[in-house]
Amino acid sequence: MAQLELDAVRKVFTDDDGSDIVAVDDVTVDIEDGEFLVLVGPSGCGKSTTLRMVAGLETASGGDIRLGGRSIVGQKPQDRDIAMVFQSYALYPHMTSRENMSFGLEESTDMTDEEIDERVQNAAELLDIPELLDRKPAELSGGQQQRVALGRAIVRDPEVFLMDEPLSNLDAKLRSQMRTELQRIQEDLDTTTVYVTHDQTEAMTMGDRIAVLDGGELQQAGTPLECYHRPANRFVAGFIGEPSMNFFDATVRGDRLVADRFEYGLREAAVNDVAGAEGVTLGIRPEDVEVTPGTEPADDNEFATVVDVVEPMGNENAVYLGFGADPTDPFVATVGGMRRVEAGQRVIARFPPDAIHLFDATTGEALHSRSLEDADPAEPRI
Amino acid sequence: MTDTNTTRRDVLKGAGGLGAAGLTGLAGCTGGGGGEGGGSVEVLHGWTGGDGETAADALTEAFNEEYPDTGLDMNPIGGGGNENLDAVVANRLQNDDPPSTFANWPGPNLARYEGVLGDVSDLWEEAGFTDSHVQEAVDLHQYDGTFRAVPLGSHRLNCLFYNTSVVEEAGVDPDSLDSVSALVDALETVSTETDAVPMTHGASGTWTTTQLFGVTLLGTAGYDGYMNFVEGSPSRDDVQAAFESLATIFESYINDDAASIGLTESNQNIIDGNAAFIHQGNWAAGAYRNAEDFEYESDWGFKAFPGTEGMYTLHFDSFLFPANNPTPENTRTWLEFVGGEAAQVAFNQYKGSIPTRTDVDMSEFGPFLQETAEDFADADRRPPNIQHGLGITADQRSSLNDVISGEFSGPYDVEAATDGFVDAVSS
Amino acid sequence: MSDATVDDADATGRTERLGDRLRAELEALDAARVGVYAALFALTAFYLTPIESGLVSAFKTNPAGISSTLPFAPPPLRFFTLEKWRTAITALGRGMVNSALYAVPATIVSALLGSFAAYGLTQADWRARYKAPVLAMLVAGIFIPYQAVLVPLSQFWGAIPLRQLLTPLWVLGVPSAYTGIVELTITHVAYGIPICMVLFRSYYRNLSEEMVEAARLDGATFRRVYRRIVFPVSTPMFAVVLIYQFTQIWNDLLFALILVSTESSPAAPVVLILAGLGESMEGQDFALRMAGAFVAALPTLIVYIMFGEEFADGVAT
Amino acid sequence: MREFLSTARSRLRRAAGRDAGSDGDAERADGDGDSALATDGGTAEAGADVAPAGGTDGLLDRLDDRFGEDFTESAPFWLPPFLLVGLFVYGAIAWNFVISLTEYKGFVGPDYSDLDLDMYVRAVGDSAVIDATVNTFVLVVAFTIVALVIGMLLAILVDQKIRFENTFRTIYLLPMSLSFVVTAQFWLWMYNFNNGVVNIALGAFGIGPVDWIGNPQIVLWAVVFALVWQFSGYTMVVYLAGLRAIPTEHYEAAKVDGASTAKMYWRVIVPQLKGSTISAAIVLMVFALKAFDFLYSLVSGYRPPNGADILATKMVREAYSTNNWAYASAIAIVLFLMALSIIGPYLYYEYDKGNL
Repeated sequence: MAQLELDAVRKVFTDDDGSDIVAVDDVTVDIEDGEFLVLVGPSGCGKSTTLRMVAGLETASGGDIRLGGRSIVGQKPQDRDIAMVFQSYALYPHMTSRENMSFGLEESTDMTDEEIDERVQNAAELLDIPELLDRKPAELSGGQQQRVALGRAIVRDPEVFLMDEPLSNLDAKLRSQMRTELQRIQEDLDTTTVYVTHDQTEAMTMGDRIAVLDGGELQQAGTPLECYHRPANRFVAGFIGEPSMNFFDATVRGDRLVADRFEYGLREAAVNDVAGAEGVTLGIRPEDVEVTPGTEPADDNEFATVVDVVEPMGNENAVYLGFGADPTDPFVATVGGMRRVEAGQRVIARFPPDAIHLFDATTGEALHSRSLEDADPAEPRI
Repeated sequence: MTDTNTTRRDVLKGAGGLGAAGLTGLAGCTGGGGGEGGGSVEVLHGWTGGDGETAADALTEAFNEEYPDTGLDMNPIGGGGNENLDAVVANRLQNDDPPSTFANWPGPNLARYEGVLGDVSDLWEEAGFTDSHVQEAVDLHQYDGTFRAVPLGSHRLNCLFYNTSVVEEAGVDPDSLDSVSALVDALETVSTETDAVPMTHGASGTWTTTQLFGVTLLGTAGYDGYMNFVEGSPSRDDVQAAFESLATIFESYINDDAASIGLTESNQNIIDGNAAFIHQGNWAAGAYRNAEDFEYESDWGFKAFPGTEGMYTLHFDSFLFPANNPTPENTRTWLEFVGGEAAQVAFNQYKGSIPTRTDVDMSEFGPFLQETAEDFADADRRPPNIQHGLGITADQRSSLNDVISGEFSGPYDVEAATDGFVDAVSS
Repeated sequence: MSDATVDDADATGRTERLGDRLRAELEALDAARVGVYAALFALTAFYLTPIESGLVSAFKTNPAGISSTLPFAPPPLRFFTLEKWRTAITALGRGMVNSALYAVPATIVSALLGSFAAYGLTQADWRARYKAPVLAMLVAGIFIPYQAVLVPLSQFWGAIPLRQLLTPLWVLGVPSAYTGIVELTITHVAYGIPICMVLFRSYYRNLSEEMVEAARLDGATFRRVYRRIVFPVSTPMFAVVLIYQFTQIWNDLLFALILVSTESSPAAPVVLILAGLGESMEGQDFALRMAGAFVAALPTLIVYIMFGEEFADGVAT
Repeated sequence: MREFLSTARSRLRRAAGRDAGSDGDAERADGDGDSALATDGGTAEAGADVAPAGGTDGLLDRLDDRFGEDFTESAPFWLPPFLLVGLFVYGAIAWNFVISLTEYKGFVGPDYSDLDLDMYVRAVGDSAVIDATVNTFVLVVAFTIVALVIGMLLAILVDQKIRFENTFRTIYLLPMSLSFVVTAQFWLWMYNFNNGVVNIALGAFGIGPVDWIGNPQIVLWAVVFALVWQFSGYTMVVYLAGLRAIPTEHYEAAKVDGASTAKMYWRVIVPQLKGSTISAAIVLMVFALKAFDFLYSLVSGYRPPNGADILATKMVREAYSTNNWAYASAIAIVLFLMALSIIGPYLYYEYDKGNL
């Protein structure tokens, strides 16, 4: 097992017309031995390219990639001792599952047939697919193919697992099942893993750490809760969490924030954090917005709003609220699924001062994050 | 270059010898090696069907009888007139893999083989061919002053054949036709008096038309005008007059399907009584001989093409001698045989041609060929033909055929064809 | 007993359903439909007439049967003969063997090399600006008229001491004219590569890129990936290419004409013999020509009828 | 579950020839074990580390640096076929061009010391070459257009959800499997003056008989017709693939918009077949340039029927019938340039679409 270090990795594609497109820009992440790192970001953010550079399927245009302290840039993929699970599984259609799983060992080691067989058998048992070993991929369901693909990576016992959206072709139920299983297997095998996804649920639930990419640049690398509660910037804050964090542009006037539709009173800690900043963005997660029936705001953290739309989601309701009577530009709050809220209803929305985030309006950088009285962000407990 | 050639030939010879030793009877490698320059004589020729094949067989038989110890590998290459034969010869000459000898025409035609033909002057000398053959043969088998080939036989080209009953029905006396215009009048008579085609023509290849032009020019312009054309200083008026006569004949007196049939089908019209006249070389008579109930004089007749009486348009079938010969000695044996009486009698009586020797007893030949031989001996003039190599070079012949194809295959553009012909032969 | 009743009921049910379907279909046949089918049948007649006319003519005597019956009418008994087929098979038989001698190896080798080239030019990662000209030259190779290379080709084969190199064959008793077959094989391989390459390329471009990447990550070298993944996976395309290429090589006349020259050669391929068949001093024998045409076309017709789909795939690409 | 997994892992490790130890031990053991496992990788790594100066490895690396990662590794695949094609096709064309500059004729090898454009001058002044060029052009253009039109109509007809579609398609494509030589035999008989199907069919309408092969004004069109018979099935297959690629929604949308069937095809469907048309046209033109086989077989000889001489036949005749090699080479170059004027733009079009 080994530590994987990405050091200022860059990838520049040259377009047809000769102009350069920077796909990955100065990404630096250290992935500890045995760590499960999730690379997450919107499509086109460079996460797959980063992964492929680690695999050796793309050549890095700059920076260094080190595996166990040794640079692997310039090595051919087959020489890197890395296994990868692809989105399409990329199983060899003409081979049985057993042959698919043996292939890598046959090609990259000089193990005897018996040794290979034993390894394949063990991996198949680990994945609970021994009875599928003599079938060809076309005879397998999507979930079964996924397991074979995984088995193909596992038998190699590589330094690093790379997984490129491996669950995206599964239906929702299978996906959550495989999520858990993958996590368990990784935990048990204790192999350094880089996992690419655009699905933030996967990112939040699976990774020891997540690295959020946008526009080819690393936005933040940290534990899922760190990224959730202490987003490094407005992008991360908006990207992590569903529904997304609500943002309001405002200016700082002493201890008050003045926005288009409202004014908000800041606590002292927050005032200190925004000192010097003029324009800020106020962020608040929908689940932190407290909604109570009524029409009269009690203080400058409360606002009179009208319910625009209610999206019932079972366990909770997403409630779209408009300031005053104006239904344009609503913001979202989530309330318990059993609570009865109706469109047109007048409610009081409260932004608890310890739950707000403040970002620099121009750079997007986080100035102030919510306080976590009951949790140490460095040691998240779920 | 010569070195590698020799090597390759030697290897082949060796292979041939081995083949002969171990696996006699397999094509290409057979024959008994006969000492120096030995090995079978490989003879390429184009007589693959009909009387040609019979004649070639007779020739082979005669050779084996006379030279039982010399291997003979007759390699007939049929199809497309002599086109395929020529192509094979060309291919092998170009690859420096010449056969022992091959059938072709002498005269200016030899020019196309410049640089690859060997010298057989000594053979002509030793065998006394210069004395025993007609002077034209002696002249035309030389190129650059040395002998390159030996003649086997001669066809006559200025022939007009007719179906006796058709011309009788039309009331035409062929023997009275002594000019091309008289012929045209006779065709008109046939056309009005009978249902038959006045003159049958098979023009699917251009060569029949070029050949017909040759005799027409000879008939209209006479020997001198014809020779001027052949020798590179044609009179435009002569050429034009010949084309005008041809155009008249083609436009009014030939069969409807002339353009899509060949000589064979065309000749069949004479045998079937569907046509009155045909112009061809005397090989056409071979088909009459083979036809049932179709006898010379009673059913079909012959006369010299109108206007060419007293002349014999000359043609030779000869064997050429390639340099770098794989079997030089045996090839000489073959050529000496070819120019001899036995070969010429054996071959020509079946082929429908006559010997080129002047000393051959014609008693074994049929009446028509005996007559031809007499005409040959008595001829005032023996002009060389233009379509079969003796008068002009292969290049010129090809140009003439291009012109026929482009300008004179219906509609008949006399002006353009005249210009084309004059250009093609003018030196 | 009861079973039988059930069966009967089933049978009647089926007939009724069939009847219903027929009725429904007839009702659906409006004027436009009738027009479509009329056109389709007229075209069928157009495409089949030359073949049909050739087939019936091949059973007629020549010239009597050929000239006195309608060309598309079957031969009446007195003009019926199998002689032309016998003659054609005798004449073309050795040609069939000769054609197969070069068509089969040339097909296989050109397909393999085409597949190699396509793999090296699609799945390999090297700079497009260097790859494009290589590709363009290979693709353009499909469209070069053979005439543009004939003279040098004759020169080339004339200069190569191939006959010398093949001496062991001649010693074994193979006629030395078979040099031409070897020349034809190599020539057809070279000129077949471009089209095979293009056919395979379109297939390889649609291969899952991830599958090849997976194999490389599994430690397989570029060569091993071909051997173990790409080659086995392209079996369906090999069927298409082999069928197409075999038809092309079997049917080509020009190279055979130039390299073997004559139907009289012991090594003459079938097309060469056919081109001169039925034309002789005795006149054109159309019955023989037609019989010969069918004999010569037999292998490609069999391939076509058996693998029509693959053939269509090959030409459509 | 956890227990099971850890035993599984232990088993895995044992299979790899390692002792199951504590986690820490296992980790340390990993380093050795892995390098033992990935023998190939290890060697290559070492090679890369040492970076040998000058050796073949260095050269190959430099080549890869210049041309791209897999350049040398993929070379064994594409290079031999490329060299073969390069030699036989492009080498031959270049050689052909050089020969066309000589005076080479007959059987004494070409003299490469005296190169000029004489043969081209001669070709320009040769009315037979000019006729052949015109005929080639007419043949290529007429054949291509007619075959495209017929093929498209066939495709549209076959695409009408007809019954026995496969049978019809098979019949229409059948002639394509025949060789030019065979087709020529069939059509020689079809066009026979006295007893050919064509003249008998026309005779039923009181037309003819027409001398299809013999009449120089008609023969080229007769040849075009026969070639269309042979290859329109091919066009059909290409168009059918094109039609099938058009989503049904387009037909339905046009129908909903109230277009008649004819209008729908003309305005909506046919314009979408541009790609099919281009690729089919290119292939048809190439077939037309290969019509040599057909013309040769019609007459069993180098000189095609009067009025049907094309550059392809003229070239072969000049070379193999009269042995005017240099002149034939010059004609071949003219033919090659004609082909190039077709394929050049096509290749650019393909390149532009990113297909090269």
